[in-house]
Amino acid sequence: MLNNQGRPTRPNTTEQDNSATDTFTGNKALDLETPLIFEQGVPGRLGVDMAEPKQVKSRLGNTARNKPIGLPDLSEPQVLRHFVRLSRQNYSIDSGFYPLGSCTMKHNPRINEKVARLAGLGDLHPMQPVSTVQGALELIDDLAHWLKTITGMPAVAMSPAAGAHGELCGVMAIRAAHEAKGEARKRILVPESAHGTNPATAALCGYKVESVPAREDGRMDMEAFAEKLGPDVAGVMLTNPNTCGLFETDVKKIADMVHEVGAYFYCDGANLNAILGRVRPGDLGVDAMHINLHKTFSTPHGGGGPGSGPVVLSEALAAFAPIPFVTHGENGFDFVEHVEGEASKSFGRMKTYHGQMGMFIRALAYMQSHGADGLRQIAEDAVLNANYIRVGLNDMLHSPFDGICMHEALFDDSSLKDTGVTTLDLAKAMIDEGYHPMTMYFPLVVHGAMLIEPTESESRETLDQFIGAMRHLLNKAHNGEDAYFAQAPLFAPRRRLDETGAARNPILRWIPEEDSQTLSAAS
Amino acid sequence: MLNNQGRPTRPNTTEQDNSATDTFTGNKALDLETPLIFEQGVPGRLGVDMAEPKQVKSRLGNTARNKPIGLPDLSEPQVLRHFVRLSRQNYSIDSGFYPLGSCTMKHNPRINEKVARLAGLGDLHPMQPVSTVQGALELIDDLAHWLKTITGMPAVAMSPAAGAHGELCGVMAIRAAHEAKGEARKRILVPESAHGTNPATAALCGYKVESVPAREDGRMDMEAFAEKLGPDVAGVMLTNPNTCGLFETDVKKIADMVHEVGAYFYCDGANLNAILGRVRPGDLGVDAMHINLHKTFSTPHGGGGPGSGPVVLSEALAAFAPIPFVTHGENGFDFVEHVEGEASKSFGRMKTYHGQMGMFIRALAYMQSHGADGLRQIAEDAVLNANYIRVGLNDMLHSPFDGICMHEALFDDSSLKDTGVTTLDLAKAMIDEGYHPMTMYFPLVVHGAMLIEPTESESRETLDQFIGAMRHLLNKAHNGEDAYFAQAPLFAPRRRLDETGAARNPILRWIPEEDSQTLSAAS
Amino acid sequence: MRYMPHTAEERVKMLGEIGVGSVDDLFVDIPAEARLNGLLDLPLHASEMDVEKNFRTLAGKNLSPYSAPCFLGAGAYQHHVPSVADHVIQRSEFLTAYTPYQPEISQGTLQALFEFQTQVALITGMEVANASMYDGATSCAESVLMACRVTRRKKAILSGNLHPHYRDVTRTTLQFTEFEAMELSPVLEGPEDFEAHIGKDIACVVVQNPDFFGRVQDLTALAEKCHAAGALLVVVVNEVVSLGAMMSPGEMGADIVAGEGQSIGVPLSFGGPYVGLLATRQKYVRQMPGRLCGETVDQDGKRGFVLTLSTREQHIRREKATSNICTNAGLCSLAFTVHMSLLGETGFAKLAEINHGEAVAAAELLDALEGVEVINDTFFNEFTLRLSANASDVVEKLADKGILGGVPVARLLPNADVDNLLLVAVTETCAASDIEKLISALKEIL
Amino acid sequence: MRYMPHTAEERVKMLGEIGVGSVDDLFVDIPAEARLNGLLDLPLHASEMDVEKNFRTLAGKNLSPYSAPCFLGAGAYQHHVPSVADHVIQRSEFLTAYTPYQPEISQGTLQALFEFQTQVALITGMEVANASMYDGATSCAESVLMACRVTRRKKAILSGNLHPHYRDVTRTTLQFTEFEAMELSPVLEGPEDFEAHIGKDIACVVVQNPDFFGRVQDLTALAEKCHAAGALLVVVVNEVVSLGAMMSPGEMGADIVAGEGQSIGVPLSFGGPYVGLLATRQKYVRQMPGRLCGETVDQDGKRGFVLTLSTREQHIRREKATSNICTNAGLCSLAFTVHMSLLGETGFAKLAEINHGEAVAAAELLDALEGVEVINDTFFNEFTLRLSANASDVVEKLADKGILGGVPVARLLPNADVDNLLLVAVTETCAASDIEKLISALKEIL
Ligand SMILES: Cc1ncc(COP(=O)(O)O)c(C=O)c1O
Ligand SMILES: Cc1ncc(COP(=O)(O)O)c(C=O)c1O
Repeated sequence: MLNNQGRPTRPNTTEQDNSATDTFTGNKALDLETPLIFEQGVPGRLGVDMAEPKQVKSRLGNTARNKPIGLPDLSEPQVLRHFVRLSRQNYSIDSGFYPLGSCTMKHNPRINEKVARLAGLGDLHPMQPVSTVQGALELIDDLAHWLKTITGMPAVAMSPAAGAHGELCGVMAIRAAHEAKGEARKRILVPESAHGTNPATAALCGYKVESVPAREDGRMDMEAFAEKLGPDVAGVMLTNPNTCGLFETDVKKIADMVHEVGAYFYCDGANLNAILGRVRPGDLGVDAMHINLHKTFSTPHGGGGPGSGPVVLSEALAAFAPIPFVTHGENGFDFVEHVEGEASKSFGRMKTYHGQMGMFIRALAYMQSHGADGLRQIAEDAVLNANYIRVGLNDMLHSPFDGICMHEALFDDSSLKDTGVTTLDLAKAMIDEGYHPMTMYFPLVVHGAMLIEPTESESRETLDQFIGAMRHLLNKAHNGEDAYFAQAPLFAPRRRLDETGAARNPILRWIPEEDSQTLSAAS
Repeated sequence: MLNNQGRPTRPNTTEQDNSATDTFTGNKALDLETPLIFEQGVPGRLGVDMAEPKQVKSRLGNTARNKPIGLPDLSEPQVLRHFVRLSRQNYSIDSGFYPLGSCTMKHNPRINEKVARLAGLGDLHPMQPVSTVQGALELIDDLAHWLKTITGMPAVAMSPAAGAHGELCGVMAIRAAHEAKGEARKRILVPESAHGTNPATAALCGYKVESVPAREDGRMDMEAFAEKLGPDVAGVMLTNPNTCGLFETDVKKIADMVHEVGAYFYCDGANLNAILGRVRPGDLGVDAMHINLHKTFSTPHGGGGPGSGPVVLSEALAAFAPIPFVTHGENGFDFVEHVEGEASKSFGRMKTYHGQMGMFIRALAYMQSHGADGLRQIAEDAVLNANYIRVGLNDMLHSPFDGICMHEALFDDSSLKDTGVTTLDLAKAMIDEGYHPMTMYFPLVVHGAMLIEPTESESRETLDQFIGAMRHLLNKAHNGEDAYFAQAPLFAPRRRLDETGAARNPILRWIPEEDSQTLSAAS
Repeated sequence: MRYMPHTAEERVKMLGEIGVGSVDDLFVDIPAEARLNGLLDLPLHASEMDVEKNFRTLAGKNLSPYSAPCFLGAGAYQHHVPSVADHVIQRSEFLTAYTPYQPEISQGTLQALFEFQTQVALITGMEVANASMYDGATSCAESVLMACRVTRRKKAILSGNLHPHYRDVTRTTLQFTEFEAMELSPVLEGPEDFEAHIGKDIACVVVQNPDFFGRVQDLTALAEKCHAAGALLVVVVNEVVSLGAMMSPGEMGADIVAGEGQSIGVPLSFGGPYVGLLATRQKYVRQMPGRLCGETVDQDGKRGFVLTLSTREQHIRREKATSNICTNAGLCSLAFTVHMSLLGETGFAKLAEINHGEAVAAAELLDALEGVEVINDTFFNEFTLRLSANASDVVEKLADKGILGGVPVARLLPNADVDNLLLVAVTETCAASDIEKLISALKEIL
Repeated sequence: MRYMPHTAEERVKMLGEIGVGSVDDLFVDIPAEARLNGLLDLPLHASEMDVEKNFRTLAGKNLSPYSAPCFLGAGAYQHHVPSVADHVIQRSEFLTAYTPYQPEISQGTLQALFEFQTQVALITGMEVANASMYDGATSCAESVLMACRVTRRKKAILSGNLHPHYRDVTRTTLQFTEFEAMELSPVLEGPEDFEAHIGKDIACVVVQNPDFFGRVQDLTALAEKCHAAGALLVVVVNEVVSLGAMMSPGEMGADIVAGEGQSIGVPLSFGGPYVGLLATRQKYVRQMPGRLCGETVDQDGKRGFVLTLSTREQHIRREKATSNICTNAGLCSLAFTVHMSLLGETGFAKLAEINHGEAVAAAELLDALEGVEVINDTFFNEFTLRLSANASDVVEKLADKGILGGVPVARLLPNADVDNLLLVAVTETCAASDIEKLISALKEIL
């Protein structure tokens, strides 16, 4: 999560004499630099051996290439070393605590990686005859069963590629349902605290987005909501537990009110982790909810993706689900791939093929590993850990909302007031302590927000050490050591980066020395 | 390679004020500490889920355990993070240049790791009926063919587990051959520059070891050799190219002389990389030579092993090869597993099963990838790179022996004289520059030796940067900056370690607080 | 459960510190009547060993294209992925990192993204590329939206020979917006006629190259026509290996390139996850959807990389964002980058040449068979056969013989009159023996 | 070739800098008459894709124990290796590091070794363990040499029920030394009689537990007898999982434990590489072979680890070293350490209990078959069957049915009268259906 509210994006360049600690190579023992891959090539080097091409008469017509592309040639060991060095400049869950709120950075089991690569799974072509992929269809069907059971919903659309894509799926289903009834509703209500994808999605579906403010207790303001609700409202997009880490206590009432005006209840399921096995969204009146397999069900984030965002649907919306989907046919499993027959109401297709199969495999392995008992334990331990952090810090950091939280603990920056230290500074000092910072400046409803999501994977020792380190830093902040924070991080592969400069004069690709002037002129 | 000749093993503890750069956690951004695994357990945590055991009547007799073992209980994410953090404290070929002389630290291809794990290879049980492992036997037979062809030798013993184990195999074959002739020879000649495993092996075979000095040009002193040679000499163990990185120019003469007195010529093949496809040891009169698959053929070193040390044998020694070995039977491939029949002269068995199959797979994949053309190129590029480094440094570092070297460049410490900087100091400063140091203080025939083996995998840019960094450091040394060296390394996960203390009061295992007094008293 | 560290005892202690009596007290905000008391009706937790067995069993019910001669394409292609690529993406630090929001400890991901963007820009012949989209089809749809924003026009022309799924996805994406897609019909022979449709209201023309039937064409003239009318040319490439042999879309005058990057580094994986490519001209960059990584310097003046121009994105701009995309195809783009780095200029060209060579040779052999006709004049590594029988039936019969013989066109274009057409892709993974098997099986079947 | 970076041009330049005219000039020290001019008579270089295909073809010619019910043991056991173990050993920094000679940048390997040593000491009930030997058999042989050094005696008694290959390797290793092995004959029923042989000249008695036939016994009395005679007791354990259920050798009075660690973390891999364990009492540590890792501090006072006591080793002591071993089983010991860390006290005990439970249940079912008799009174997870037919024939017939039914004793003891004996191991990997398959196949065959 990233936001620029009140966040300085250009570091103050400090004058420092580094000569004593500089090295000739720029490396520092195991902190190893590597130039851009484009700066390492020598024409004619080979990273992949191949047989000689067949000599044939070209069938490329008049399209054959006659200019070089400009890619660098490297050998295999160079490429491997380059990427190993790069990897070592990253933080990761495997290396340490990663309490990035709203992102559910939990343990990513390796067995999931292994089974995703099995011959007969990882290598299947999407367009094989269905008779040759019965195991794959069974797997998708199995996963759908788990998702429906966990959420208490009757249907699920498997193809969305991530959370935002799932939102699009859900809101499209909502719009298709309204249109099927001949209704042309105009507005979608979205709480202020919502993730940016919610309003962006609603807009993509042609809806006007109306923001609903939060109450003092961090939940949606019911009065404001009631006021905005009306017959031209297509639906509400509510995150539950919400992005403040709180359960929307009025959720059932909200559902009822929404249904009363003939609208639908979209639930952003990013925070499903908190309630697994403790409550089923279907029992709360939800009509559509995306599930981030890459959060709740631990398919790895991979530095930004890929994800997978299946959407569970209520009876009311099920018929509008996108193609393709798996059915049980006479000769085993089958696929519905076109908007016709069973799928005649489908709002269409969202992805080239059937969905993020690689993520399905991992998520199903994860679910099977946990079982009904483990899934419930996930929610319990995730919430336990978040509250443990909350009470471990709330005498030093201000919680904007009182009481028990769900899977993440939210603080604001009011206790940093007058210290000269910002949320951003604190985050950068956490980096030096060996942590990935929490989510900062989100949700927007809280000033200088710090959203800490420990997940269920973390041990008590880890939480204790984290709490200790945070208290240590907060003490430093209160002791007037703001200079310490201003210079942080000191030990990371890079110090603070000039983000303003990057945006002002965007350099988005490498350009060969000779060409760089031409292109920057063109821009 | 490690030696303590003239090497300070206890650092001078420096007084430093680290408070400005210390963190609460002890971590420094991506440099993450992890306690011993024994310090992280909580009884009852689980790292492996298992079904419940069957309730049966014990058949353990009176041997059932009734005391705890003392292992710590951890969850899977804790264990994974622990070892990922540990790994990040290691240098490796994948991270950078690793010119550790005599160790042939070349690129370790990942395809080899992949094929070693294929179902039907990585999971075979050694005692499967031979009818069910025909592919495995074919693979061993293939590899044997490559090894014999590369070395020009008629036979190969596949089971030795590493270089030293191969030496044992070879020298045992030599002794068995002498005994078969009713001869009881007593001595083995070994050049001074030999690796420690050579004399240790000879001793294990009941031989007296006699050391032969080196000539001014770094080769074995032929006069001294002729003097020591005699009818009670069982054999000579010569490394070729030798540990000074030089080809033994008199090798054929040596072989002839050895054979003349009825002795055998054992060649330490650790440096085979230098001559692949350029000369076959069989054409030099060698009777036995081990091949380190974990050097020349790139099976990964894995932090110290496992290795694999097949031994090629001349006609004279072939009959004495250890069991088991693969033969071509009527129904395909077969195994000779006992000292009888075809193997009646075999000197015995060296390993529980058939050898390091996992390494065979990797080595064969490596050889197939290179082919006859690539193998020769290996030798050429390895030697090219070593000489490139030699000429890049020899105006600043003294080469004890003149002229062209083979796959490694050897320097002594005479150019550091009066700088206050030792070979060890230089090595530690190289660490800060992002390099793994060269082999130090070996071979023993050279003072303060630095043995630099770049291997064929390294690009010219890497060599140039290395040469530049070395020249930079040597300049520093000559500029009186010995203090810089004394404190190095500064940036590694640990500064210099107290090796003397470790040996004086050996702590070889973790001991629970309560017990530590008891056990240290017992020691 | 092996993934959760707390013991029962620890949980009790921690609840104590929180000041609640039981775990149920942490869930009091859930309406009582909705709370689940028992367990979900699902199996209990399973050991790693059993989970692995389950998936081996499922895998055993599929025909692996690795063990069968495979001629399937239609937008997804079997290529050899170098082991280094799969190794790199399994490095903990790449695999288990989130989006690089903290650049100081994410330079690995960021530099790799910058390299990805550059590679995509280079092979497409464009000035800039983003850090990936979900897949080729979504990238195509987003390109149309982008073209509409850039031109402030509302109508896109979709070539009839655009992959039908790309058309579906684009139509689906546009349906509730103010924009609209004009879909042309597939053309099996001769050029498509765009000219008639390109008017002043057209935001863009979307054309695929090689097209759905495998044909390749020089789009330069089309680009000129588009530009003359103030429209953009969007070129879709779903077999990126073709760019190793062909003139780039950029050279032909494309304004946006929407690509499927799967062929480079990404396993087939039954259709996903893949990696969408999106490249364009520098001047349109602020209308681009998706993440962008840019170069900058740190406080010490060292070069470094950050996510940039995020004012285009949903987390800043919310309903005014260029797209709702957040999570993209991160790790797949890394696999792409590693594979492309291994190939380099020389290897990428050679890979393309091999693919073309194998395909041309196979096409000649197939064309010589009775009941088989290659309908393409031009192609790269995939072409369309007209069979003397229903292609779906033939494919089933081939599957019974353990051969994945191709994709029936009718599977993707069910209502067109194309029952006997078969798409056949031939890549470097097809051995001579594979082609022999296909030919002799076809002889038997037809 | 993809693994070598130099281009032809670069080679020429570099030769120029070296000051030679051609690459041949670098090889002038090789006697002219021995120089190879042409290429070796071997195939030319191959692509990664082709190499992978070659190995898939070879693998296809074997019966994978993963896809067949597998009851093979005799010193190597099929166990489930957690995926984390294999992941960790593939981390570049562990996989591609050498022996940790530079401790400042090798703390990962070193700390893991220290943990390995501790784990081995704990499970064997000994005070110290080394950083690994090649495998169980070489560890056994080295233990005998060590016992001879410690006691300054020359003779070792080898139990008749020691794994025959361990006996072979020990005999082979001793044959040219001043030491000698007295080998007892296998004993199928009742205890072995060591007493008669343990005299003042005996350095050690070597006994395996569970023994080759699977039987387990309390060795306490034997240990006392050894100690009374000034001899050491060497206990061999080749199924280390048994230590999760059994009294440790240390508790029974062992002086040296030689083990095969394969069962924990290491794949079967057709017999190697495995990991030899060697543990002993602290007072014998200076007579121990192999590497040792020790704890110390660095210049800043931080705890760290180094290789230590290397004055025992060949690189320092040369012909006077305790052993010639150098490269050991590094990465396998790491896999062991990771797997053991995952198991922990609780998991290790449970794994042993499951193995024992499965074996006992299977033994009962098998014993009930006609023509099958379990000859063991005691066992852990492996036992010996006396069949009504030749065991090798039965095993072949089972293999024809896709079942790996056991190891015929005669394969390892060819000259003993044991043709009908079959070793059967049952681990946690054997499903109920596997045992059913074995039973019904045996019913058909016998
Ligand atoms: C609350 C919330 N909603 C939606 C999303 C979007 O999900 P994705 O990134 O998978 O598209 C996120 C992701 O950060 C989120 O935190
Ligand atoms: C010259 C030489 N001989 C023998 C050996 C021993 O080989 P291994 O470590 O495989 O036992 C080495 C290893 O370092 C060596 O360099």
